[in-house]
Amino acid sequence: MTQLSYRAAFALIVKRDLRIAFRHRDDIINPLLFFIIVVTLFPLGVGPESTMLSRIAPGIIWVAALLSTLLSLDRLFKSDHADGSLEQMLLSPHPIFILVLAKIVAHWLLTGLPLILIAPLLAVLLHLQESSYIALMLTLLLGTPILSLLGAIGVALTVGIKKGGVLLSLLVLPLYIPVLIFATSAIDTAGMNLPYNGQLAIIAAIFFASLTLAPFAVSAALKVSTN
Amino acid sequence: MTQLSYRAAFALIVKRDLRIAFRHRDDIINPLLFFIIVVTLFPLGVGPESTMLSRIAPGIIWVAALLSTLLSLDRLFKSDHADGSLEQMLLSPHPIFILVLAKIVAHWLLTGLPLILIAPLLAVLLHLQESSYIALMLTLLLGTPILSLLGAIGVALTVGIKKGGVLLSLLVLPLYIPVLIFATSAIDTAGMNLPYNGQLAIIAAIFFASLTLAPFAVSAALKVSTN
Amino acid sequence: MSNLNIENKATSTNNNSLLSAHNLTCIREERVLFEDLNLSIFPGDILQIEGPNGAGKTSLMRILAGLSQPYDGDIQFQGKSITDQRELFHQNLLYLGHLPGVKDELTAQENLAFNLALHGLDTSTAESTLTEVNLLGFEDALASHLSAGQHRRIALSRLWQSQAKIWILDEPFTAIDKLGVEKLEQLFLQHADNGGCVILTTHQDLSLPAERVKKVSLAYRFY
Amino acid sequence: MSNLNIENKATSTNNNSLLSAHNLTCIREERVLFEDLNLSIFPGDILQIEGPNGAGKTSLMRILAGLSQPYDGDIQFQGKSITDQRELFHQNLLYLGHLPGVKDELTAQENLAFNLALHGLDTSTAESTLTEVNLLGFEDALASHLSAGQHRRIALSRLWQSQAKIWILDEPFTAIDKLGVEKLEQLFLQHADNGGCVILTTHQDLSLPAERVKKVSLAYRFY
Amino acid sequence: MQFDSISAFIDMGGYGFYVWLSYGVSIFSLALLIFTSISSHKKIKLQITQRIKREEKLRQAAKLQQAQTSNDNSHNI
Amino acid sequence: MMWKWLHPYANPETSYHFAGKILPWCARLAFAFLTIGITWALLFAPADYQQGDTFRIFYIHVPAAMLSMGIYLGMAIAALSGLVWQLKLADASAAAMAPIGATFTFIALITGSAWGKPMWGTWWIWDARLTSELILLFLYLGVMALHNAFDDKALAGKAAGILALVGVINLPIIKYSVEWWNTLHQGATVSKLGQPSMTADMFWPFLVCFIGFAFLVTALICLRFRTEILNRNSMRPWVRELVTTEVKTHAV
Ligand code: HEM
Ligand SMILES: Nc1ncnc2c1ncn2[C@@H]1O[C@H](COP(=O)(O)OP(=O)(O)OP(=O)(O)O)[C@@H](O)[C@H]1O
Ligand SMILES: Nc1ncnc2c1ncn2[C@@H]1O[C@H](COP(=O)(O)OP(=O)(O)OP(=O)(O)O)[C@@H](O)[C@H]1O
Ligand SMILES: [Mg+2]
Ligand SMILES: [Mg+2]
Repeated sequence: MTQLSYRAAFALIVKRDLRIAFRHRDDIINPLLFFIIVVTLFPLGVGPESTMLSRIAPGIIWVAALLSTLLSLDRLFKSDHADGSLEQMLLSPHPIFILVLAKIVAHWLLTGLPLILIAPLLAVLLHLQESSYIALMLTLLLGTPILSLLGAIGVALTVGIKKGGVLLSLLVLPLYIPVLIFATSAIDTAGMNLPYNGQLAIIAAIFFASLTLAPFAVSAALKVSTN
Repeated sequence: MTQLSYRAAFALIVKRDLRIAFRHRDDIINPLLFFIIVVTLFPLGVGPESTMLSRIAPGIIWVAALLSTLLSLDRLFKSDHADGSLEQMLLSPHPIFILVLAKIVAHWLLTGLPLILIAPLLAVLLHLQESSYIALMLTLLLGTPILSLLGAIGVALTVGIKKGGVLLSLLVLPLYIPVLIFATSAIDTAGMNLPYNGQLAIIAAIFFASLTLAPFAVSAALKVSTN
Repeated sequence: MSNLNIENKATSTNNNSLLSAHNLTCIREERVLFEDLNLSIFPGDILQIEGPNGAGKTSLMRILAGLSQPYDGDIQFQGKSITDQRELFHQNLLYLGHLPGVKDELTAQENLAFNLALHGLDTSTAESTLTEVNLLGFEDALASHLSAGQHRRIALSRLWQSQAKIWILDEPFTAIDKLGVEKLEQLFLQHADNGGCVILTTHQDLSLPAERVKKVSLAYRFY
Repeated sequence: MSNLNIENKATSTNNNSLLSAHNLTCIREERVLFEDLNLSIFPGDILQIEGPNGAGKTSLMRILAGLSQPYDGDIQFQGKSITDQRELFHQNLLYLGHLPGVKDELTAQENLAFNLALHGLDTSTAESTLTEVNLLGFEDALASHLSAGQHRRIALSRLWQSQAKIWILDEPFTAIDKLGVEKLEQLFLQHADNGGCVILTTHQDLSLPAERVKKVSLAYRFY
Repeated sequence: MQFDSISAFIDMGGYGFYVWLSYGVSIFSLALLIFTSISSHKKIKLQITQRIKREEKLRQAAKLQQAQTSNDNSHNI
Repeated sequence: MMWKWLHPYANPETSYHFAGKILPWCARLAFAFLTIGITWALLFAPADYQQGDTFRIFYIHVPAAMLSMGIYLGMAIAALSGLVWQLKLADASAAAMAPIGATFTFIALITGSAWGKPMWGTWWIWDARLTSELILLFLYLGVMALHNAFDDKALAGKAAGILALVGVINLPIIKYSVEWWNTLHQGATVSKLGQPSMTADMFWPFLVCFIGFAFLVTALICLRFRTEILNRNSMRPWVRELVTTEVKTHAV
């Protein structure tokens, strides 16, 4: 029996998760469509004036991104738990945090990345200021991985609980608040043509902190949930 | 064997669903908390100025209500399908639309009603105009049952599909748009101290239409989904 | 039809059959599971549907219960198509599938009582019925806290109270221990003797007298 | 300890045991399922854990596999606690529980290949292995389109390729037809003969030679 | 003493509603917390006594059952 | 070292009885301090020269706000020791603290907005301190919901402990972010109501109230801690004995 290297085990799991998602292609398209629909609900709800829309555009886009990530979090561990594959992965001869990190990366590739690609389009719909576009993209690029990482902790904690759906949001959304605040503040600042490196640096710091800490929290949580 | 009357069968199912929800009391509290948290995300995203918040308050409250109903829809048939109880109910000697209506009523009691009760508090947080409060309550009272009724159709269609989570939102959110538009327009109109009977009448019409038609659509959809 | 071996074939004019299937065809994923299947079940019958994994036993049972539509063919209850008399048929039917239909959030007793009430039966005997399936002491335990076999026992407990004539049971012995299997077999016999009928699948051997058990075997068809 | 009947008790100094449990206690919902259980499994053993529904078989197996923590006690693999050598232990362990761990979205072959790759095994033989479990012709069928038994066969197919010494199988015969059960039993025997060990639960009788099968019976404890 | 009369005390210099709302809500929620804490303490004790009683019942039932099965076995043998 | 000191109290039975012993004393002290403090605050403390009698809200609001944060810190420390040193009792005390902390957060929020309406003319503004207090309430509710969601209390303790720790890392970030976010959009609201220089006749009733609330919190923690211990050890002989003897003495 040859022992798989960490890299190979990581790649194996990422590939598997991507394949499962591509099998039901809806899985990738749907969070994206949810994102789009939520964003379009706002002009319908608050009225179509473009100055106001452009004022609230960063907030709306980011809130929609939070919610759409939240809804897609279930995919991370829930179905693997329901059919017993999670158990099998925990029993595999690899450090758990490798598996966890691989699943989080796959999740981000499937939900965070498409979101970033579609965001400029929605920014147009909401009349976002032109100077804010780059800030929007940068905050999304740094921020959405944080959403996947922190979300994974929530899912891991609730995976053994039936109907954890809304409980999950209760656990995860408060953790997302700093990202929301710094990201929208960066976009607003960019809209005023001011430098927003400060906010970006903080988001980057949060990103690295959660990248190093979240996998361990998730591993611990998974062990508890599957006990 | 005595045949249960329609009333008794209806009451039996409503009682069962309420009992299941009360067993995990969180099931009632959590959608409510989700509603509150989503509403608080917006000020964090768009900034704290009270004039702007009060402008967009009706839209935010209604969008949050849509989303929180949406997340709780899973409870309607999904878990019953997963453990086989839905099958057993379809095999019971009662007209299916009675069972369906009972489940929808229970769902509204558990999610729509608490939402209406907490809404004034959130309106305070968002500085909603004082003259809009009654309109907010009336639109919620007429509108949330529509959300449960239309949502049930979506759930029934997706109940057999694994991971229908986001697909469900795609099916259901477009159906919710008319309610959103007329409700926010009613609240806005009330904020300008103008009469808003027109919008209310339309919402009431939608309510009665969906009350009579949705149970049949749901019954048909369930039969297809469990085939 | 080469692979079908139906021992109690009946003409469709035979009206004292409880349940009969006429020219059933089932196609799944472009594979024909069975074709032109005819089948009649009479009061007192215990019918075991046999066949290897994937032969189509579950598919057949679901069609018989009216849960799935066959590709072709028709199911009759007491000589009339079940689609024309859904409620009457369901009053006379008890179906248990691979999924037990037990709610994890309710206690054993509440689960049973709900099932009984849904079929208009007396719920006051729920507690004593649970004793029959060896769940004494677990009446108030949430179903989610029970073991695999205890979970299924909750679903099976309905059988002791059922007034339905037709029982359709898909692998009822899954996860049930030996004593439990024995008790269930006795119950089937008793039900048949009282004029009911039982249709079941199982991969275990039944210990019932061979002359009481009729068999239909579905062979595995490769095309 | 009154209700435990352990035939191959071993002192904890005996180090050639593959897997041993020391003073295990398991408490679920305030009910003591077993207490101070000691157990050693040696290469060549086939150990059947018996007991009625709810006795605690699944709980014991999960503790042995390291999936649950016991209330008290300790599990050792080759004389060292499994928590200190998790990865080595998992290289030597194959556990199949009530849930088969088969992804509905993947085909039979992809499922098997992933499982093999995860344990560092050669995936090129996946197709021929599926033939062993009678899934010839279903390699490319999505698992969701298979019957209950075929679904479980995908999970079981790993056994044919496994290089793990310790097999822990919780009701492996669920939904498997008779021919399949026979084949599995032969495989267990072969695995034991090659120096492995098998721990399993089942409510069916094994048709293996009685002298080869060791038994532990868990009685049902009421308090 | 800062207040001349009871009505002045209740009026709180025109801010009565806010002050009493604060004190009222605080006292109410603390009372609720104390009440639920005490009642859940009592409830858990009650549950344990009930469980002890039920176990006693089960133990007797088990004994009965054992007696019966041993009878059956002796018949078989 | 800490081990040695902790050892006798790491036994559930000892801690149960220890908590039972200090509970009545804390309760009595809390009652005494609170009656004196609240009477003092309502009747004898002077009205603020600017804020008038609304200042009497101060005597509840500030202790509640301080305790809401202090309890969260205590809960996080307990959760950490529960996770790292596998102290089952630490989990139990963390579980005991969550609802108490949530109640005090709620009180701080309500009294704060009841103070805000006359002072700022609005029940709520999205000010840094207010917002972070609201998020603190969400964190508490999340921990409580997680505790309730698990049937097995030992597992619940671990899961909620992980969440409490993640929350405590998050809390300073939230506070900081909210402050920044607020100042970017508008001037700091809080500085406008900068703390009035407190005179002695305002400070002493405040201190008495604060000590009273602190004792009340201790008493409540003891009470809930005992419940949690019973809940986690209900199959232990000592619990059975304790409960049956108590029932007998009640019957007599
Ligand atoms: C919902 C509204 C409010 C909330 C959530 C809130 C929350 C808080 C918090 C978290 C603290 C911090 C305690 C500490 O640093 O240890 C605090 C302290 C304080 N609050 Fe409020 N507050 C609110 C409204 C008000 C209002 C309207 C006033 C007065 C006009 C006020 C006056 C004070 C004072 C004087 C302190 C003590 C400051 C110190 O010593 O650091 N608060 N409040
Ligand atoms: N998730 C759970 N929470 C609480 N208690 C549980 C849980 N699962 C099982 N139990 C308890 O543990 C006991 C033993 O369960 P276990 O699953 O180990 O039984 P088993 O011997 O495998 O039975 P079966 O033959 O039915 O599979 C059950 O009677 C039940 O009371
Ligand atoms: N949901 C489905 N979608 C498509 N095909 C299916 C589905 N379920 C079953 N099939 C196909 O139908 C065949 C028969 O399935 P069925 O469940 O009826 O078998 P079975 O006889 O009950 O087997 P088992 O003994 O394993 O339960 C399977 O081989 C499979 O190919
Ligand atoms: Mg089947
Ligand atoms: Mg089991």
